[in-house]
Amino acid sequence: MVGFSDSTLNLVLLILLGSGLMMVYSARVINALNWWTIQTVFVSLLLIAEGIHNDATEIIIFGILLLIAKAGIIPILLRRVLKTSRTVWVGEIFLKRAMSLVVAGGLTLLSYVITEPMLALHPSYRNGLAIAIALIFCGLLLMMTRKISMVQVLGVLLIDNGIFLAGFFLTQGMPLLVELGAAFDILVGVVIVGILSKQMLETYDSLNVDHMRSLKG
Amino acid sequence: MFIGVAVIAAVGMLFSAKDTYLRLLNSVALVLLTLSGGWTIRETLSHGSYAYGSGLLYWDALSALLLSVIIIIAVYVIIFSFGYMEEEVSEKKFPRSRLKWYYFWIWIFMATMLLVVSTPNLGIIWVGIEGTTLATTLLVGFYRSKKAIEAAWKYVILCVVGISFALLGTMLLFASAAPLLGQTLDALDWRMLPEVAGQLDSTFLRLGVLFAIVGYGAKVGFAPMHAWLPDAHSQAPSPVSALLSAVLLNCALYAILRWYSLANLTSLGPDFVGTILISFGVLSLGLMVGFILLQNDIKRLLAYSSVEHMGILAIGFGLGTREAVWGASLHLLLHGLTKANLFVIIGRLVQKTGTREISKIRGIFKIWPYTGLIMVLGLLGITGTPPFGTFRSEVFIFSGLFKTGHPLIGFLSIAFLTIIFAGFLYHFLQMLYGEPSEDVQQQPRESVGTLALAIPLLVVLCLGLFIPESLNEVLNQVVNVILGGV
Amino acid sequence: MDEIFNILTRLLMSLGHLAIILVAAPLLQGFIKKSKAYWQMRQGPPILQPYRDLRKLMNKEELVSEHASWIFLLTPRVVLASTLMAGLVIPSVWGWAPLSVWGDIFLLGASLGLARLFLALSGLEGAGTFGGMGSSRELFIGLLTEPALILGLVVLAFITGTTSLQEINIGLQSISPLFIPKILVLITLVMVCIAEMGRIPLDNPDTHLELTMIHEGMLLEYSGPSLALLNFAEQVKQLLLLVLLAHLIWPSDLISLSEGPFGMLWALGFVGVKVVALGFFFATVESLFVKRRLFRAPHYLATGTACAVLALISLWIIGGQI
Amino acid sequence: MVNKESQSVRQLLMSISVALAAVGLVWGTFLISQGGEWIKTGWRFSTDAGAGLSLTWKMDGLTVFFLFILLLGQGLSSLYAVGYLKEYEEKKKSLVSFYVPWFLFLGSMVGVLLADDGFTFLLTWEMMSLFSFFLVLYEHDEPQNRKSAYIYLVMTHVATIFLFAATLFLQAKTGSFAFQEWANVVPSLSTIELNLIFVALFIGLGTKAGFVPFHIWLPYAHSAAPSPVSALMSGVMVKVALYLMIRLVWLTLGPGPVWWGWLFLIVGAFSAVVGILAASTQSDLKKLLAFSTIENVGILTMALGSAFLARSWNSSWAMDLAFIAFFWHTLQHMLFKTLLFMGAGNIIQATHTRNLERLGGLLRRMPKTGFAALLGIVGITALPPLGGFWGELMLFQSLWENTIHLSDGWSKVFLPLAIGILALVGGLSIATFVKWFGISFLGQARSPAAASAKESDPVQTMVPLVVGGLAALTVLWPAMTLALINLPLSVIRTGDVIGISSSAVGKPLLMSSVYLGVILLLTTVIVLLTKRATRKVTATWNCGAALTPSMQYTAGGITNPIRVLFAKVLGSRPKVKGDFAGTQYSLRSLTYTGSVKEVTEDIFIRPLIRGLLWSSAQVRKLQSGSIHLYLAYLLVTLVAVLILGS
Repeated sequence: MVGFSDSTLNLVLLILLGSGLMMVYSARVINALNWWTIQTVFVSLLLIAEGIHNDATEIIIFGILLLIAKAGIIPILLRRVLKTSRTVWVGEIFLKRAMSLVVAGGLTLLSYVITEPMLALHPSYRNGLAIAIALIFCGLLLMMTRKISMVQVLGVLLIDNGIFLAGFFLTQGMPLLVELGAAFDILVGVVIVGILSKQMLETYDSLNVDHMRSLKG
Repeated sequence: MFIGVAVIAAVGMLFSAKDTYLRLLNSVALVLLTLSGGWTIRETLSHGSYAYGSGLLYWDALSALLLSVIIIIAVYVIIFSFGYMEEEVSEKKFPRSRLKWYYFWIWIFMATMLLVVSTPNLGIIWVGIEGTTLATTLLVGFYRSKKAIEAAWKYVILCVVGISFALLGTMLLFASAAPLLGQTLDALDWRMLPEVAGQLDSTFLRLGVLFAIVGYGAKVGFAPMHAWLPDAHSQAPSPVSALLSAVLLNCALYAILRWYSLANLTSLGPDFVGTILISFGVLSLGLMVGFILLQNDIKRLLAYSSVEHMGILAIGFGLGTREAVWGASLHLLLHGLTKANLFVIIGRLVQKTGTREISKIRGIFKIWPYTGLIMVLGLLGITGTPPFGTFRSEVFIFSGLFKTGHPLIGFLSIAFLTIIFAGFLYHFLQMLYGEPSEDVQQQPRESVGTLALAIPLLVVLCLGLFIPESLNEVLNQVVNVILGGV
Repeated sequence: MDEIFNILTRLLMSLGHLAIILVAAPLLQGFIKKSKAYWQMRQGPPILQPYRDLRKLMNKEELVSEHASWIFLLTPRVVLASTLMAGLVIPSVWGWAPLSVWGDIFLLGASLGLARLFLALSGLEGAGTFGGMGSSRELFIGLLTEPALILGLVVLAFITGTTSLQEINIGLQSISPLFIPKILVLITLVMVCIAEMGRIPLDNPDTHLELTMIHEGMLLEYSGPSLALLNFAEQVKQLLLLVLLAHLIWPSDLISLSEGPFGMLWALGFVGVKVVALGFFFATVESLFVKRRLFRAPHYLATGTACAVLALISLWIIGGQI
Repeated sequence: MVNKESQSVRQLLMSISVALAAVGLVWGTFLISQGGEWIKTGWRFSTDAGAGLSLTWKMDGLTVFFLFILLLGQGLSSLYAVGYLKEYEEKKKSLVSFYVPWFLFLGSMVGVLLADDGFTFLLTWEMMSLFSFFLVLYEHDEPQNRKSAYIYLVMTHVATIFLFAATLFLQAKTGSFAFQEWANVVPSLSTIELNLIFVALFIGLGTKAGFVPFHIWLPYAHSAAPSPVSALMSGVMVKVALYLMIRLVWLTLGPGPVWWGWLFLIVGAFSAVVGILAASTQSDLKKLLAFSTIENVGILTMALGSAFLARSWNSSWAMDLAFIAFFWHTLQHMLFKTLLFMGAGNIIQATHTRNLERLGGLLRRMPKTGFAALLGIVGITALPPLGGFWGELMLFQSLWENTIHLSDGWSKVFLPLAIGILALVGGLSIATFVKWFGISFLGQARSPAAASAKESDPVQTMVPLVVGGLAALTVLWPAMTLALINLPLSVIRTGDVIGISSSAVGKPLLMSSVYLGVILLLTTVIVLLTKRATRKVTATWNCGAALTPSMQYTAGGITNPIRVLFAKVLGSRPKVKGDFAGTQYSLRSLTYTGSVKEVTEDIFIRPLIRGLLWSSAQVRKLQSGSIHLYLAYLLVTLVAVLILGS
């Protein structure tokens, strides 16, 4: 299916995994955002390559749209929020950066273990699937161990990338309508989160989620 | 077409924030919605199913049930909104200019929900459910207070993450179905899938089902993934709380039901999803006991009660016997009506007393006897006390537990319900009687017209005394849809 | 014709029974007082003194407390009537009980209970301290006496296989006097009778000391005819209990009119002797013991109840049924 | 003062209530006099296959008997309420919240009696609890009453769990809610299942009936309700629970193991003793009556127990006796308890207090109420000549017959002990009601309120007297009462219907009229003989000192010996504190504080509630407000489901 060799594919996968891990390791929000952008670019490229390989125009178009929306609009939006909030650090909670990287590594191993039954498929698919799941785990980890709301959003986006990747390797993409809908949802989601972050900034004067603990019981 | 109505209405709302304009537009939209929806429901029920737009939109009895719940409650809640939001504006809770955004998001929210129940495609259902989350996020945070934003944030993050799992699940399903049905929408179409259900790849399918149940389950609010729910319900404007509780949760449950009836046909066997649902149900019931007993926030109380009722529904549907599913379908309708009514009446109360703390609300019967009366009705309805219809549906659901050989769980669940009843009764008695505080005593009294708000509860009451044959027929159709070939 | 004759006989004998009770009750009281005097080495009042006392009281003016209501005046009448009702289920000197039906052993205790209820109520009538004290104690002792009495009688019923006192009386004839359950039951009943008669060690009929009196406390406000009636009722009750005990200890056969006047008189005399003997026995007992304080009463009556239970157990063990 | 309109509404509505009862009674009498097989086999109306979609009803002799009790109670209480409710009108309290639940409560009780399937039963049963709850809540201005009502509803609801479980279990077994189907399937159940169902029904119904230790709610609810309601609840509602005991256990589950009978007997004895002990130490006018209800329910339960044992041992004679005792006592207790609650209602309205320590001397101010109440206490203490005694006589005899009938075994020792316990209970109840009547009606007034009490409305004094008259009538004309009892007996007995009024079984009952006649005759004769005595009214002798009201025996004092003797059972912890004013000998003042409490409440209920609240507090900690934690829950759930699911 994918129009390039296994080694190229593996390289791309490595980049994806690496960027995911770097997001976990980032100390500054802006770095994490950048890593995510890189990752998204590669994911989109993967899709476009697939489209070119299969001569499927709609997939190519979709890939380009994705590239513009996810790697273009979303980072810009988030950057603006970051700028206005003057947030720099990711704000660790529960786990420090290094420790979370170790955990993330462990989770990656775990995802390889989980996907072992998939070896029956093409090995690099298995590889891809494992990395997709690892990205999902990293996203969750990021959300659970960082205080800044923007990092949580990045976690969601990372999960989204992971799922997208999983879908890519599992099914070579969902029906277009569904994909479009999903992508649209993500985009709208980020816009809404952006609005919400702005409001958060107005009322709390920071993007620190940990301040928001008044609703309990 | 009603989706279109909703979207157009939503956009229309943005043009003016004038009270009369909004009322007029809303009313027109509601009438159109009711007409087109009613027509669709009628067509669906008389033919068993109804397709539109070359199968892109499709309804059967189950969708029709959900559709009618959405429309009935939407009409009730939105009409209530007029006065309620006006009052909020005049109390300077937010500027009038933002009123239009309120209706905009409400109608977007409506549109997404209508989409969920109008599509035969599991993928599009996912898109719709995700859409409902996004549409309501800003509604939850509408007051822009610290707490409201906190609630909105928790809501959006938890739900989006949860629903991502459902997307993964959907993909896994697609992966197992695509080889059989092709890489098209068909592979996620619940009309097509049953035909090939037996041949689906079980590894993918199993994972997919698990992810989907957990994912949508987070949105339904199964314990322990319910954490967002009380926050969101308590901070949103009361009409929105009503919609969230009475409709949105049902829509998410609807998604689970579609998966459930599909999974029953596959190699996983009919008990696979059922067992998970029952476990979630019992856990939800059990945990909510604690939250409800020691609650001091009236809207959170109702929110937790919603979790509890979702648990009951999960048990009912999960059991998979005809009676239990019949009861659960009825319960879905009745819980929606009851909860919407309660949120509306409690919303009014909170607005008038200016507090959500149960310990500060006293002597309602002395000042607002009609509100008090409706609250009593609501209390009885929501706790499944006879002669309310919820009693009937709960009996049917729990009898299923005994029938399938889980008498112990059945006993426990009834015990949980009873303790929950005790908690509810305690809180409501506190609020209804006693001496009202002084500033509340200066509030204006109310007129008999308030009683009109109790219409949904009266319906619930009537359904407790007898079930019309037509409704029974519909419910039987719903049962057939859910149980499929089982 | 026979039936009418039977009923007539029964009616006549019932009236005779009542008449004997009414006439003999003060006599027994006089005799017991005399016996006690004997043990106390005194002369004592004449045996007929109780009659004189009653006549004197009947002719006196009656004082009624300003706080009392009509129950105060009703009580003496009801108490006497219900004591007589108890008399109707107890076999007469001829062995017949006027109101004999199965289950009448329970009627005995209940009739006495009715008397107790009214007495206790009128103790509260005067609004004074002593009446209340008397009522309170009387009720306390009464509730402890009741189980012992009923259980004792029930065991007798088990021994004889019937719950009618008249039939029990007949049935006991065939039981050996040394039958252990019977002996134990008799111990119970003797103890109960002492309690019911208000005698030492539970109550002292001769005292008017505020802190110790029970029965007298309730009567404190009474005077004149009402007091006479109450005293008389107490004497009747005493006689009835002794007649009952006499029948149980030395059961006698049914005597009907056909036995002729001589036979009937003989039976009357025979029972009279038994009752006199018992009266002397109780006088002796009363002279030998001292009154106990109120909170020892439970022990005393529990002993009685325990005897009844032991009787029950021994009855079944001897019968080989457990 | 009283609004004309509301007055006519009150009279109209309560007249309707009375009229409904009267029509029901007349119609029922007519139906019964027609005779027919339906009394035995039941007369069904509106039947379906027991699917639970529609409600089904059945009427047979058993139902008719209890309907009779219900309608009689309804008629009397409604009539009484005509007068009683006037006070609320004067206080300008809306009566709407009384009328609505009143009628619904009555209706749902009729529904429970007529229910022929599990679903209808549960529905009407819950409604009965619910509407009686609203009636208890009627005087909600006092927080204490709200608490009472709350305890009541929650406890009945907890009990309903068991009923629910039993119903659903049987429904699961048979696929139907119909009682008839259940009875058919019972033989195929295993012993454990049968026993579990029995225990569930026992607890569920027993709570409503007020078995110790499930009785906690009863004294609260019965004392908080307005008096006509108390009368109905005590006289009728607890009986409805016992009716179901017969309907569901005796008739549906059929003969069970012997220990069922023992359970009834022991729990009954326990209830009777604990109930009357608690009653004897109460100083609340209505609570005392409520505890006495527990006692009487205990006695009724003992009768049921005796019947069950008799069935296990095939002693039909004892069984008949036990059931006659049961039904007779049911009727009598309804009459007397209604009467007493009406008396209490009159006192409360006249003095505005329920505290016995503040009453006294009311008989002179409220002679009619007092006379009726006197009849009531003679009846309720099971003393002849009134009806209370004759039922107990039957029970004694039944226990005795059971013992005689048995060939061997230790049961022959334990059964007679039950007789002893009943005797003890009888003695205690005399003490209790002497206190109730004596302290409130006799002696001197202990408070200004009692001193200025006025006799109640004519209706309110007339109705208790009517009740007293009816009670006397049951004894004067026992054949009629027996004919009534024959109705349920013909359903319960599987064998032939026997005309008990003519057979030897009812002989002592027929004797009751003779006894009543003779004692009345004797009393009259004595009264006539002593009529000519001269009387003078004087002060009470008090050793020469002036008599003050506080010198009287108090309510607490009169039953103090009982409290001392049974201190453990009553949880009594008296404290005497002396103030010696610094010296060793001269006592300045002495304070006595004594209280009794519900030991069962301490043992069973409180730890349960405490545990529940504690665990709730723990559960609530889950929702700590941290979104990170919530995400962790999500993850944990996902992982758990994935692991368990695959």
